[in-house]
Amino acid sequence: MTESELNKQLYKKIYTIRMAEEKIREIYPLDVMKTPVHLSIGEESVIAGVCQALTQKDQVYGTYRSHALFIAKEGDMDAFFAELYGKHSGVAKGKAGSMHLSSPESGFMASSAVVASIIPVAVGAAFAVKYKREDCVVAVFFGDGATEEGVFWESLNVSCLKNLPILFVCEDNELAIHAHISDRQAYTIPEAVKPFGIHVYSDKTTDPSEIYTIAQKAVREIRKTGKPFFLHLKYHRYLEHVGINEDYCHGYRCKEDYTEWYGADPVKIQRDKLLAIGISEGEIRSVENAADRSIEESVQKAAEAPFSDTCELFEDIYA
Amino acid sequence: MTESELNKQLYKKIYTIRMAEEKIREIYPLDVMKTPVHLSIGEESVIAGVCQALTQKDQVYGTYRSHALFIAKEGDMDAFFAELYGKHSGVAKGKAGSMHLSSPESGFMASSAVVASIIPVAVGAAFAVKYKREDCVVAVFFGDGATEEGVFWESLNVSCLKNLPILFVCEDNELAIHAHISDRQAYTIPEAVKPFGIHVYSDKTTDPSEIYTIAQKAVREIRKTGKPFFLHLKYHRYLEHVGINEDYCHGYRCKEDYTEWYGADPVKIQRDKLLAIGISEGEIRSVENAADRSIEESVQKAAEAPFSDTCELFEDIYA
Amino acid sequence: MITITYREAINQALVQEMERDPAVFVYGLDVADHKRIFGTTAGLVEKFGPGRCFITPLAEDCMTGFGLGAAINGLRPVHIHIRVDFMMLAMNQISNMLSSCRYMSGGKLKIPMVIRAIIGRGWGQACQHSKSMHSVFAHIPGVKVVLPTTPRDAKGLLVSAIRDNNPVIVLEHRWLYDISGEVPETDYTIPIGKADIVRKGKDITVIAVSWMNVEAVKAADILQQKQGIEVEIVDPRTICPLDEEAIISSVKKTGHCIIADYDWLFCGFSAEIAALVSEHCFQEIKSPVKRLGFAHTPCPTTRPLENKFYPNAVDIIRIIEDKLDLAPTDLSGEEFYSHENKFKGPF
Amino acid sequence: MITITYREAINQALVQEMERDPAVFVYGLDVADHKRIFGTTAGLVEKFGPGRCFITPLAEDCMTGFGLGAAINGLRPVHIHIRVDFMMLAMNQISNMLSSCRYMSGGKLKIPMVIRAIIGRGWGQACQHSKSMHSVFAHIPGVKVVLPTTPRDAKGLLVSAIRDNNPVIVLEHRWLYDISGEVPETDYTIPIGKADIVRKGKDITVIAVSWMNVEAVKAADILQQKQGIEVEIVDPRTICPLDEEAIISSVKKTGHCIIADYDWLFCGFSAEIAALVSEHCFQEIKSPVKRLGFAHTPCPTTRPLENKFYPNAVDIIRIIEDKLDLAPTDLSGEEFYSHENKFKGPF
Ligand SMILES: Cc1ncc(C[n+]2csc(CCOP(=O)(O)OP(=O)(O)O)c2C)c(N)n1
Ligand SMILES: Cc1ncc(C[n+]2csc(CCOP(=O)(O)OP(=O)(O)O)c2C)c(N)n1
Ligand SMILES: [Mg+2]
Ligand SMILES: [Mg+2]
Repeated sequence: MTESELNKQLYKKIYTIRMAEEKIREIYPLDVMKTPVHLSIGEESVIAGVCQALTQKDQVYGTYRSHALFIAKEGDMDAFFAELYGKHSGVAKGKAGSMHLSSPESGFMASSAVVASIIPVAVGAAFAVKYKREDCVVAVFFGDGATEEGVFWESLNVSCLKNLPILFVCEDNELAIHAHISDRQAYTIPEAVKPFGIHVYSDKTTDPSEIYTIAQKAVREIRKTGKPFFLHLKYHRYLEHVGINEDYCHGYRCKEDYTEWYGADPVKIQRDKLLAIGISEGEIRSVENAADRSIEESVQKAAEAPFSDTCELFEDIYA
Repeated sequence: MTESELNKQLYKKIYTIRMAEEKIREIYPLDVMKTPVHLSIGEESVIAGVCQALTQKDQVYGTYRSHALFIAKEGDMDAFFAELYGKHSGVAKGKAGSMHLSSPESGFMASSAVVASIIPVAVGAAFAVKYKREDCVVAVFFGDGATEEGVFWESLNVSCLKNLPILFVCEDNELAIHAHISDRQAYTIPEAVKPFGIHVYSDKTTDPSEIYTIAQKAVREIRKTGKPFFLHLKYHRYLEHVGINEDYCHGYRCKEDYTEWYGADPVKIQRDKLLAIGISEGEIRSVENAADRSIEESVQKAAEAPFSDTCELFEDIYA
Repeated sequence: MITITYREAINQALVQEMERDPAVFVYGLDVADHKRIFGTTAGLVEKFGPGRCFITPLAEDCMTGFGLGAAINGLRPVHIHIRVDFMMLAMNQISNMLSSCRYMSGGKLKIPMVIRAIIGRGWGQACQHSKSMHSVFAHIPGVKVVLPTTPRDAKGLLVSAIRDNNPVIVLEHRWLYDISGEVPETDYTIPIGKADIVRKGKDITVIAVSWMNVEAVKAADILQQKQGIEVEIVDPRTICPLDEEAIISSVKKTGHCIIADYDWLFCGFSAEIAALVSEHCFQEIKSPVKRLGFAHTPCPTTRPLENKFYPNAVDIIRIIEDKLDLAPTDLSGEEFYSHENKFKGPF
Repeated sequence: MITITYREAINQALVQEMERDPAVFVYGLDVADHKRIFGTTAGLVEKFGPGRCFITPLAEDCMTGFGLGAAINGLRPVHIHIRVDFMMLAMNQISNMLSSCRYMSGGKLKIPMVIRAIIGRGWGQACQHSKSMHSVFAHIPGVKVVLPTTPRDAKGLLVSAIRDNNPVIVLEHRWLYDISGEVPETDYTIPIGKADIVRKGKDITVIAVSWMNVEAVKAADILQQKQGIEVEIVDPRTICPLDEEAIISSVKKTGHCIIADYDWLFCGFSAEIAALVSEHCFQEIKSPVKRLGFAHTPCPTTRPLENKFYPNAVDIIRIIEDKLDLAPTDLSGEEFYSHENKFKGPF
């Protein structure tokens, strides 16, 4: 892929995520999306950069905060919005909502809203991939808070011990809901995972192509060695933990942080990058317009789609 | 305490533990102790050395393998044997058996037979001690296998984060039942705990006075700084995991290891030490005889003591 | 008497007990942030300092054992979970440790620990934020399980729980937080193990758990007005220990029993009630105990399915009609509780 | 037919299914050491290699999620716990993940995972190695729960469990391992969800779970000989899904029902049976369903108390006498099952 193609793809991902989230912020007050939303605004580069380094066959696993992941792994946008609307055409017929998104067709296998609980599932998936000698990698996304749960350490040990092809992606926003990392962790994440014998890379860039480059190296390393890799990537959560609002007013963190991070906002950075590498404003606009349109159409369809029939409640429990 | 007094006390502890365990090995085939026993033979120096550095008020918490801990913390020997016999005069009226020994009177608060599950309890105890501004330290004993459980890492984090007066004592015999540590751990224990900001000391000596010295330093450090300390101490489990027999014949480990460790057997080492510092054979014998007698008497009493009445089943559930 | 919300009642109980006894402390995720567990821990950190009200790392398993360790050392920990589902991470500590630590000590240790957790329905919470789990906790000997419904009970039972020398799990339905009710101005307790006859009636007994009391009262009101039926509602309030006597004597009187539980049915508290009643009211009971509770599925997100997942007042009315051979009640014009307006997301 | 032990039956099922389907693998603590989970995993590592039969770190929570991840990727994991109590560490994965992962995927994912665990009584095992917990697992929609009693059922049900596309928890009583019985020589399965009428009788129905079938058969033998009473014994074999029909029709026939469970009673499977029977046999039943199970206490170590904690054949006899108004049966000279001789410690 050419550099320009790559950067355009990255921009498309980041822009789509941002605009989808902004769309949700717009619609949410109408009370038609009856599902708690944990938005990805601010986080786009991490997700887009890492997913760009994955193939479609590569699997990803996520948390309740997985809108970005769904989009970056190229899940179906119609099914995405329909799920948020709780409609039958949603990825899980409205059963999953925002917190349990998945898109197995595109490699986004599952997500969980119990912190850290998806991590061992991803480890098992990596085991399966190895067992079946499939040429694919598993990436699992989780927050800084997830590293406090015991199962994180168990999973780290198991994947290192068994040399599994898994990419741990710790998205460190220094917050668990409203609690700052310094009030929760006696360790620093990259230092603490190293003794398990895992490759670790830590960064705080918001430049998606930098993250892509890092992730690509990590994924190559995993494919080559069959061993796990740990990415520790920082970002700033622009909005409240759950919901659509800013919440700097509550004093648990300061707006200055936002201003600083916003200086290197993923969307801005990548847009500037496109311009810098000679992509015209017009071409950028056409990427943006396509994304806008696709979001608009998906939202329309979702709004008009029917709910599942109530007998659907009793389906999908057992196979 | 004089060096000679100290060493005599250490020997008394070690010798009593060894002889109590040997007594159990002798009695066990009679099928009068209907409780699974995880013997401490080989482990004596670790327990005796650490407990010697604790005061009576200091608390200890243990596992199913806690005969040594009970004795070293100077629990009542009559109640100890009575508990193994399942008698009403046992520490817990026979309810606890070997796997749930305790002696709150002497500071051995509780033990658990679910691996690692006692660790957070000890952390909470250390919190209570600090909360009540009591001048005491909490020590928690666990095996190498326990460090694989998530709750171990959670507990490590919490105690370091909150600066609690706790001594972690990891008794590393390189085995969890029959599984070697190299098949279970991608990390080395002392290296992996360091990033939590805890003082760590690792050793493989079987010399109880060396362990005492180490432990004393650790306990002093805890008292001074109010922060946790981690002791990683190796020993060789002479017998099978549970039960009274040797089991080198099963091939999961080799007898040569035993021979090597037995060369520095805790009892021998400490006995030789006593002789070396000028304590007479006669004096040593009198320590030994006293211990032998005490064991013999306790066993006698236990054998003759009555069982709890069956209505005792329904007591002690709620306070 | 003063009128306060359930939320305030919980908060008052915590403040009062922390003032009374310096051994009481409160901890858990979110207890000291600006939201304060929906306001229930408001003011604690300001009043008692971060030593007695503090947040923790995300480590439910450890923090439960931590409470046990503190409790056997004479403290009175109150551990809080914003969702009962997260207590599943602590099931080992609950079922293997908390429940049996006293027994294994031969009665030497006491475990005055409280675990508060929010249960049930929020707002599109899906399968991992929607459970109740009182049946599972109550199954295990050695813990007590309490589900207060009114502000008065919430305060009185939480105070009892804190003063109890055993592990007590207190489960609070999210929707109850906004309910107001009268509470004595003076220090009082509600005993653990005593049911409340929420409403007296002669025709049928409804045993209702937690939020289902609100639904049952609504159903009873309608049936009274439209069918002249007198429903007796019994709120057990504490599941374990259970006030069997209150339940049995009500059913002996009415001859019919519905258990409106707020949990899955299979091997649940509703089964326990059915077993209890059919054993002790064998002669008196005129129809089989009818059980109402969650659908036997994980909880879905979308509103139409969620509405079907949870039982409600209409379900109770229909069952009563069926049991008493009534013609269908005209429900037109009736307004049922709906969080559509009162309770907007996201949590 | 060949005669083999329960232990061998389990082993045969594992070998057979691993041979048949390369997607099946077996893992857990102790599965590949020289003791091989009391022999049930014997030969697997030799035959199928360490890639398909392997031990793990001590990490029950992780290793359960691990199985889920492998299962949704088309493998058929069999996770083994030498004690069901250790599964409490994995309750989050069981109740929040395994049970609902398919549902949350809208039916796209399948979870063909088996969890085998040893339950109940060993030998002075005390409170943390003595549970059964089938009631708790069965309470959660989305998992299946199986408790085979005979070698034939052990093999046939384990094969079914492995081939099932859902999470199946298979609970095996330690004392059953040495029991011998006939097993078909050819490939066969026992369906999950089908009860077994262990013994036909007209006077009273005993629903017996796992080991309690052994006790119930003993009780029935004695009552037949000494009192001429015909006891019908129904082994549900699978708790969830439950063969309600078999239970209901037996009780309709006999008019009396005892549930001899191997768990605590409160909010347990015994309550479910009592509820079921009293609902569906309301007309036919002549006496209340009687429940038998663990004492409502943690399990003590010492033998006299342990003997009282667990229910047995004598308890069943006494209840039947009571229900059928019989004079006390003379039990002198009767030999009851005792592990005093057969089963020596330490485990
Ligand atoms: C086991 C568990 N405990 C508590 C919660 C409540 N909770 C939801 S999100 C969250 C914070 C998680 O922080 P982090 O892992 O850093 O992810 P982030 O939200 O920052 O992306 C918490 C505590 C939960 N969902 N699961
Ligand atoms: C949570 C849990 N898993 C498994 C077991 C079974 N088990 C008993 S002891 C043991 C080995 C523990 O090894 P380690 O911690 O090193 O202690 P050691 O026996 O060597 O003293 C295991 C796996 C258990 N008791 N608890
Ligand atoms: Mg975070
Ligand atoms: Mg060990």
